[in-house]
Amino acid sequence: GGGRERDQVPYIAVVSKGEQHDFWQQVRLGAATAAEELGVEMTFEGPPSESDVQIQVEMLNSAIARGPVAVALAALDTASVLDQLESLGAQNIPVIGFDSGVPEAPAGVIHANASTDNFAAAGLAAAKMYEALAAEIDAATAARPVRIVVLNQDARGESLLSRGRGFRDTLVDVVASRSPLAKSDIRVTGNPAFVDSHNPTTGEKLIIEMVVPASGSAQDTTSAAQAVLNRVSDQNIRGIFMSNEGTVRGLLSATDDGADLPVVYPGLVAIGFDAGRAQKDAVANQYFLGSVTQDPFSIGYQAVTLAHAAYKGMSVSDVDTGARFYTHENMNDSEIKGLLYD
Amino acid sequence: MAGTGMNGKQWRTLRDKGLQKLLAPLALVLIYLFFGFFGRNFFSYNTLVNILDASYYIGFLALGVTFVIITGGIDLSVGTVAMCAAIVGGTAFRTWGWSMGPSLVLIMAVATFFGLINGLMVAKLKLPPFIATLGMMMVSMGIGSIVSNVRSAAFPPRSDPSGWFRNIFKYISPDRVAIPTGALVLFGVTIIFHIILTRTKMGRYIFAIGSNKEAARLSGVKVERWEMSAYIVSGIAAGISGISFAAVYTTVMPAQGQGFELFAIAGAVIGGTSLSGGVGSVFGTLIGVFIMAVLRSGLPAMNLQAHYQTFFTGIVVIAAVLLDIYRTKKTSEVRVLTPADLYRSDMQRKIDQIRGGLSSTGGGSSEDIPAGREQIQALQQEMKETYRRMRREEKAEAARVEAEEKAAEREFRAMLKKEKD
Amino acid sequence: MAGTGMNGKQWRTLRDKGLQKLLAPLALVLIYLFFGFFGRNFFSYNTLVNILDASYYIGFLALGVTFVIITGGIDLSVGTVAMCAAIVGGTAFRTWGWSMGPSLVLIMAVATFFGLINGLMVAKLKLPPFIATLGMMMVSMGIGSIVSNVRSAAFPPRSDPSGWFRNIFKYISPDRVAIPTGALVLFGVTIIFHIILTRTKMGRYIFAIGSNKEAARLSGVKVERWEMSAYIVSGIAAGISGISFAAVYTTVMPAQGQGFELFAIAGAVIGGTSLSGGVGSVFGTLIGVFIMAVLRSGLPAMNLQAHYQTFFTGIVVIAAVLLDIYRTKKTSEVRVLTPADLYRSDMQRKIDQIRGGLSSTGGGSSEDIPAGREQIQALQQEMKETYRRMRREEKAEAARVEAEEKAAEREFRAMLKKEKD
Amino acid sequence: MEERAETEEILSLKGIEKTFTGVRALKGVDFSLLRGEVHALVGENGAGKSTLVKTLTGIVKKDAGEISYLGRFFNPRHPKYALEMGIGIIHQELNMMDHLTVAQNIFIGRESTRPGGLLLDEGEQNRRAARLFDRLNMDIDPTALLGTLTVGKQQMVEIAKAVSHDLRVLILDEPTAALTNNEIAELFTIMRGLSDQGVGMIYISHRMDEIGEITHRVTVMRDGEYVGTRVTRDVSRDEIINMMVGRVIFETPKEKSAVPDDAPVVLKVDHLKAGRMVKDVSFSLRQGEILGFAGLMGAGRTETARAIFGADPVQRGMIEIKGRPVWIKTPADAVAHGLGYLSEDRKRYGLALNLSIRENAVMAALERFEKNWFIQFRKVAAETEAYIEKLRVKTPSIDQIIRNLSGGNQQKVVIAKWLIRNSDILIFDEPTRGIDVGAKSEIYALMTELAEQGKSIIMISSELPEVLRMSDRVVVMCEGRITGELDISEASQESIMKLATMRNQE
Ligand SMILES: Nc1ncnc2c1ncn2[C@@H]1O[C@H](COP(=O)(O)OP(=O)(O)OP(=O)(O)O)[C@@H](O)[C@H]1O
Ligand SMILES: Nc1ncnc2c1ncn2[C@@H]1O[C@H](COP(=O)(O)OP(=O)(O)OP(=O)(O)O)[C@@H](O)[C@H]1O
Ligand SMILES: [Mg+2]
Ligand SMILES: [Mg+2]
Repeated sequence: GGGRERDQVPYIAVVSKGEQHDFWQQVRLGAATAAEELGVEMTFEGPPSESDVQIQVEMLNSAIARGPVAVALAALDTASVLDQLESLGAQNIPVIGFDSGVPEAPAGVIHANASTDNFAAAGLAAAKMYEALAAEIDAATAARPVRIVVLNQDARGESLLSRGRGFRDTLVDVVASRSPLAKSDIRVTGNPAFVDSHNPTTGEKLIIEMVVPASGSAQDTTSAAQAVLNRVSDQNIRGIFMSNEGTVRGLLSATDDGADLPVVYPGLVAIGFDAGRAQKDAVANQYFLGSVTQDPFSIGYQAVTLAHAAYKGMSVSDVDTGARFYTHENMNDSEIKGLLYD
Repeated sequence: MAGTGMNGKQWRTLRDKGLQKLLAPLALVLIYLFFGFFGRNFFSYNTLVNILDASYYIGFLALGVTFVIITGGIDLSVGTVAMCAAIVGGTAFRTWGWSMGPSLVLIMAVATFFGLINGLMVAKLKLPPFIATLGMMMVSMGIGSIVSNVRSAAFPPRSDPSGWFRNIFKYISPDRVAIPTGALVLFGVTIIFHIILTRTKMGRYIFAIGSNKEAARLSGVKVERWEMSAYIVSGIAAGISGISFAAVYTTVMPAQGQGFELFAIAGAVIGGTSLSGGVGSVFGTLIGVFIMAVLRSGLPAMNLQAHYQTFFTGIVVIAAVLLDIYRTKKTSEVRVLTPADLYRSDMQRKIDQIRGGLSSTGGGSSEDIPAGREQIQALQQEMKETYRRMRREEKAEAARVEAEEKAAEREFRAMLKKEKD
Repeated sequence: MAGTGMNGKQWRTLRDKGLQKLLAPLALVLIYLFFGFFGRNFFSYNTLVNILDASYYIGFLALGVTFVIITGGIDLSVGTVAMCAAIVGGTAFRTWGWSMGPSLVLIMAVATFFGLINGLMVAKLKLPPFIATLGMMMVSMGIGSIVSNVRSAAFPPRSDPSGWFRNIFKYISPDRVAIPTGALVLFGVTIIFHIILTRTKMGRYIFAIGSNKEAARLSGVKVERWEMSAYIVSGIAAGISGISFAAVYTTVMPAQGQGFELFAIAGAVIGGTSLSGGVGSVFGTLIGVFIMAVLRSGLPAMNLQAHYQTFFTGIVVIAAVLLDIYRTKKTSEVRVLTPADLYRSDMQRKIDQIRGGLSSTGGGSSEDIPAGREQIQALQQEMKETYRRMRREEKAEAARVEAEEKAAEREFRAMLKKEKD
Repeated sequence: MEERAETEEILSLKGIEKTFTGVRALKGVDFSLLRGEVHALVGENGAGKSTLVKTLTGIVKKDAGEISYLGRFFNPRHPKYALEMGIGIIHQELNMMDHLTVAQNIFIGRESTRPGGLLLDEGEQNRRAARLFDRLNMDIDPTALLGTLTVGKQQMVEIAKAVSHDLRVLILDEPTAALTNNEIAELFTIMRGLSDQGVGMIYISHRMDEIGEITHRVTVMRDGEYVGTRVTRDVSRDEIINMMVGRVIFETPKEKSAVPDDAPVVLKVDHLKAGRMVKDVSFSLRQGEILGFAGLMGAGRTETARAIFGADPVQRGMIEIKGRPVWIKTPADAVAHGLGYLSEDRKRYGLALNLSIRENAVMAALERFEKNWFIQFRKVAAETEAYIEKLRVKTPSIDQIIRNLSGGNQQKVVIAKWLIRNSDILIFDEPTRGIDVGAKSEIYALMTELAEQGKSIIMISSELPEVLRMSDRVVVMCEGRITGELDISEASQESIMKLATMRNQE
């Protein structure tokens, strides 16, 4: 057993899904702040990319071997950490999920979650997208359908899947309920991982296209974005939603940091996700209609706080860390400004 | 035929040498046209600019690594070195408050330093290049993360006063037309590297080392110094690559760059640089890089799902090198001269003589010329027919012999088999 | 001195051969102990299991790639082939409804098939291994994504009836003690591979091909077949690696596996396999893999951030190979016997004779013994002094010659310069 | 050659010592060289000749001993230093860069540059090379890639390169091994010119007649030791050989064929055509026969052998072994049909240099030692030991790495390989190239013994005395065709040369 002498400072291991994006840096900051306030020792680590499952498992393994009093985990993939979760359960070490948490974990292992509801967060963007394009969508015909593209980084990570689906489903629902178009006028196409059986796939007036770049590399996201932009006028693409920082960057580098958007593709509605300096600039300059932001600092802060509470034996429950839609108008408001990191 | 304007020998030389060199550029053009016709809006200025944009960072890496490959070495660290240097520069700019100029200089300095260390390890400590640069790949990846504290480095946008450096690689005019100035930089560097490789001592020694290191050493070439210099060039190129990456993609992430080296090496190899050293050219490398860049931008334009891209890139890499092997084999293959061939070259000589006679008489008696012309034409006609007949006969004979041999072989094998039982 | 229990020659042989081979294992033990003393909770059973767990997938790859490297080739595709095979198997299980047994067989079949294709490209089509397997890396990455439809493949958990295969690599007893059965598989495969390499025709031919392919061919060795077989072994090993990955980490992502090959190759090289072919052993490779695995588990135990790991792994890769170069240089260095040395070994022999005489008389007259002892001591004293004096003189002489030679060099250069002017 | 007037010593070596792992290559060797002298250095394979001259040029570091050059102590630490001091060497192995042009090879390290010194002046360099070739009376294109030249031409380029330096001492380590007779004559002319200019030359060769022709003095080495120095004029060939091996060797031509007239034909080649060189070759080989293949360099003998052996593709022609037509597409087929091939370039085509003697010796016959999938190591060791002893290979053990053996001993290992394979038809391509007299006569004896045992041998050789001494019958080739066949009783140097120069009339 890897139990740790209790006379030392309690140690909480935080294993995240990444480290390099500004988003994760903010999570780490929150976690570190909480750890300092609580007087615990904390380590924060995550694999270099979201496909490095084995590295995350190894990180979790060595974290457990170091004898933590509690673990906060954002699993890349729940199935791959089942053994570890079981062994944590057997040692009575509480586990807190954060960010996308540990979906479908075996009952009783995860004490609480500090996470964003990704499905709902992307839904915010879908609603805004409809509002911005309502006139055109309402007037869409089979001869000249309106097309909306969703750029989604990988078709595998659970949280990104939720965002893609959240945007897609919410848009379908909103359009079906608020516009003259019926559900049967909508068609969802593109990457098969994002086309579910319950989606309408035969409509002719509104086309929702799900696009996934070859990889998360800057070059591939950029050329995927460029390929979409090339079709804007031909296919009457009216809106683009990018579900994470990586795809936002792809679009920005294909459009000179967004400056091309109003000039070369006038009227095209772009909505992003998360923050980061380049994206904030794009929103502030109104190249983007707006973006959805989560509260990464609070995610990290809450994760460690919950972990500490669980270690102390207190009962803990899920915390929704929330998401907000920001535009150039509200991005300097005090309650949103705090959420925008770079 | 060859008669017009270009004699047979010139034509053959062109076919053997020129065409061989033209094949890669030709492939590039063909692929480009293919995507242009079948891809959606591929023939746009924007796409061209994007292809160029996408080719810079791999392009510079590939140019640099070409030097190393010609020495018979390999540099696996180029990608991570470029990204490490870029992120160090970005951190200097953003976190340490340096201004843009010095930050760019820092990028170049860091990358060159890594090149120097690679060179020292390979040339002085005699580490195998593969392993030395593999180690350096990991080291530079780690250093990038350590220096930046695992934070990504965002370079300033164009609107920022410090964003001027982006114009080096892409100038956007006030009326928003993008001018791919980076292509000029890329071509410029290619030309400089070409001159270094072909016209200077350094280049000469780099080829010599790659061809036969021991011989170079015994000839008094300071092998260590020049071998090292190739790695330094590779480092310098990685520095430029890092800057171009920052200029085009704005954000540099830590622990990035692994995998770039493979594309860089693939580019060099597609362009005809031999991994066993002693052979290569930076122009070839450039073509190789463009082929990959066109593919990578072209496949999404064909609406092919993203994952088909890697697949096709792999196929093209293999096909390119197969083609190269096939074409060198073809040109070095022995063409056996049959009596028919001898007859034809004989006749050709005769005709050439007559023609020579005609032109040497120059403005002589004007009656001779039409007569000569006729004679030539008659001879040519005769040659053609006889040659065809002879070839036909020879082919029939060859087929007959082959069939007989085959039959004999079958019989023989059957016999052997029976004996065994 | 050497006199006790082991004679000088035995000792020298051990030093020259044994120690050299022991150095890598020794390094492994030292690194392990280091982390044990300075890391947090490193000396635990759990950590050991973690290290083993983390070593399997790279381990199998490295064993397979060792075969290819010994032929003088390289296999860059092992990582993506392993992951592609695993994801195809996972898709078969999860989506096509196959049961676990056939799915595992499918994994092996797919990986072996890729190995076969690599072998065909290299051995038959004569593609350079680097480029053939680089292309195959991309192709296999693409195929994995295409077959799985870019979805990750989750293998069944332990609780599932189909989860039995996980016990092959890690058995968890009912009272939750993890038993690293995979280590047995890894050792087993290593032993089998070792036997193949050293005791069978295939292994000997693989070495022959790596040492001089043309000589092997002209000796009637079916070079193509055996070269191909090395790539097939590499494919088979990749298949086992894929299964072990699935067993340990459950989920296989599409487009994964790039970068694994570098660690596999690093492991082989740290273990003493030479990239120029003809030299290598799978046991060495195993040690190399363990060194990297210990590092990877050990650095976090020292509370070093993940990015220090890549850094240190790089340093260790370089250091290991440097050490190897240094030690082969040391052992192949010749100690020149000077007159002083000859004198000493002469005297030593004399002393040994006397001593031998003493002990052979055994319990003989007890007076002889002290006298003999004294004689020996006197001789030893004399030997020591004379040897020292001779060495001193020899050194002085050598220094004089060198000084003169240096002076002459200066003179020569001056002379040459003058001649030129 | 006539007596030298000069007696000024430019180079003297005293007590040179060098030890490699397991081999003490030089045991206190002395040597001296006079101005303008051509000094032969002879000795059996592995005597240490190459090693000695390498210590002079800084390629090998001497362990002990003194070198004095122009009256001063001299210790070259780098080949470049030696070259700058005026000591040049033509190596035994070719040491040139295949991918560079001839001119680039010659002037490597001394390139012509344009004004300013930064850029190279290729044109000027080519002109310099052309002038050099003119002066040396060589016909070589300076712009050709070196790799496309024949071995002989490459060797000439190397000679030209050495000569182009301003030298006081020139070392030639078996320069004639790959040269035609014409080229050898050219080389000797060049050497005489250098001698007149006062350049001292060390000339290493195994060809006794060359030594008599061109050298002033001879120094003999044996097993790393200095044996003695003689003035060439005053010493007989047998005496030198005696010094080298410590015994007298007689070389006389064979009188008549040892093969009975009714001996069965084991190999019949009918209208063989392959590659660029082999145009039309037909001959037959009988059991127990040694069939000499004579011809000038480039006659296509090696390519004929390679084509028969399946190493190069055949375009046309039939091969019959023991009366049966066979289809040999790869060397493996040939070996399976009982053929064995000893190539003229053993390092490139004959041996795996970094494997042991044992591994090389059994490489062609591993199947024989296989039992239940595994190789029987004891049997391998026993058999290898037996042959190593029989062929008198000088080595500490059968686990010695081939690279560390001298040329002659390496050649014996290649022979052992085919003996262990038990091949019936052996093709020996220049079996004694670069091999000393002692080892040579051992190999001759061995071939005779093999033929007596009923094996059939094709011996390709460019040395006519060797052909005349060994063959039962001689086949002569010229330009890819068989131009004649002579029974040994009617063969002579003259009759062979006549056939060897009988060009095809067209
Ligand atoms: N680098 C080396 N390492 C180990 N042994 C060597 C090395 N070079 C030469 N030897 C050994 O030193 C001895 C002398 O070799 P050397 O090449 O000088 O002989 P040689 O007289 O030139 O023979 P040959 O006529 O065959 O060229 C041989 O036994 C050889 O095996
Ligand atoms: N692969 C090749 N490509 C081009 N030329 C070749 C090749 N192989 C041989 N040659 C040339 O063909 C000619 C015939 O060579 P070959 O070795 O068959 O002659 P040979 O009679 O055996 O002479 P040698 O005494 O040199 O062995 C030579 O001039 C040789 O340089
Ligand atoms: Mg020699
Ligand atoms: Mg030959």
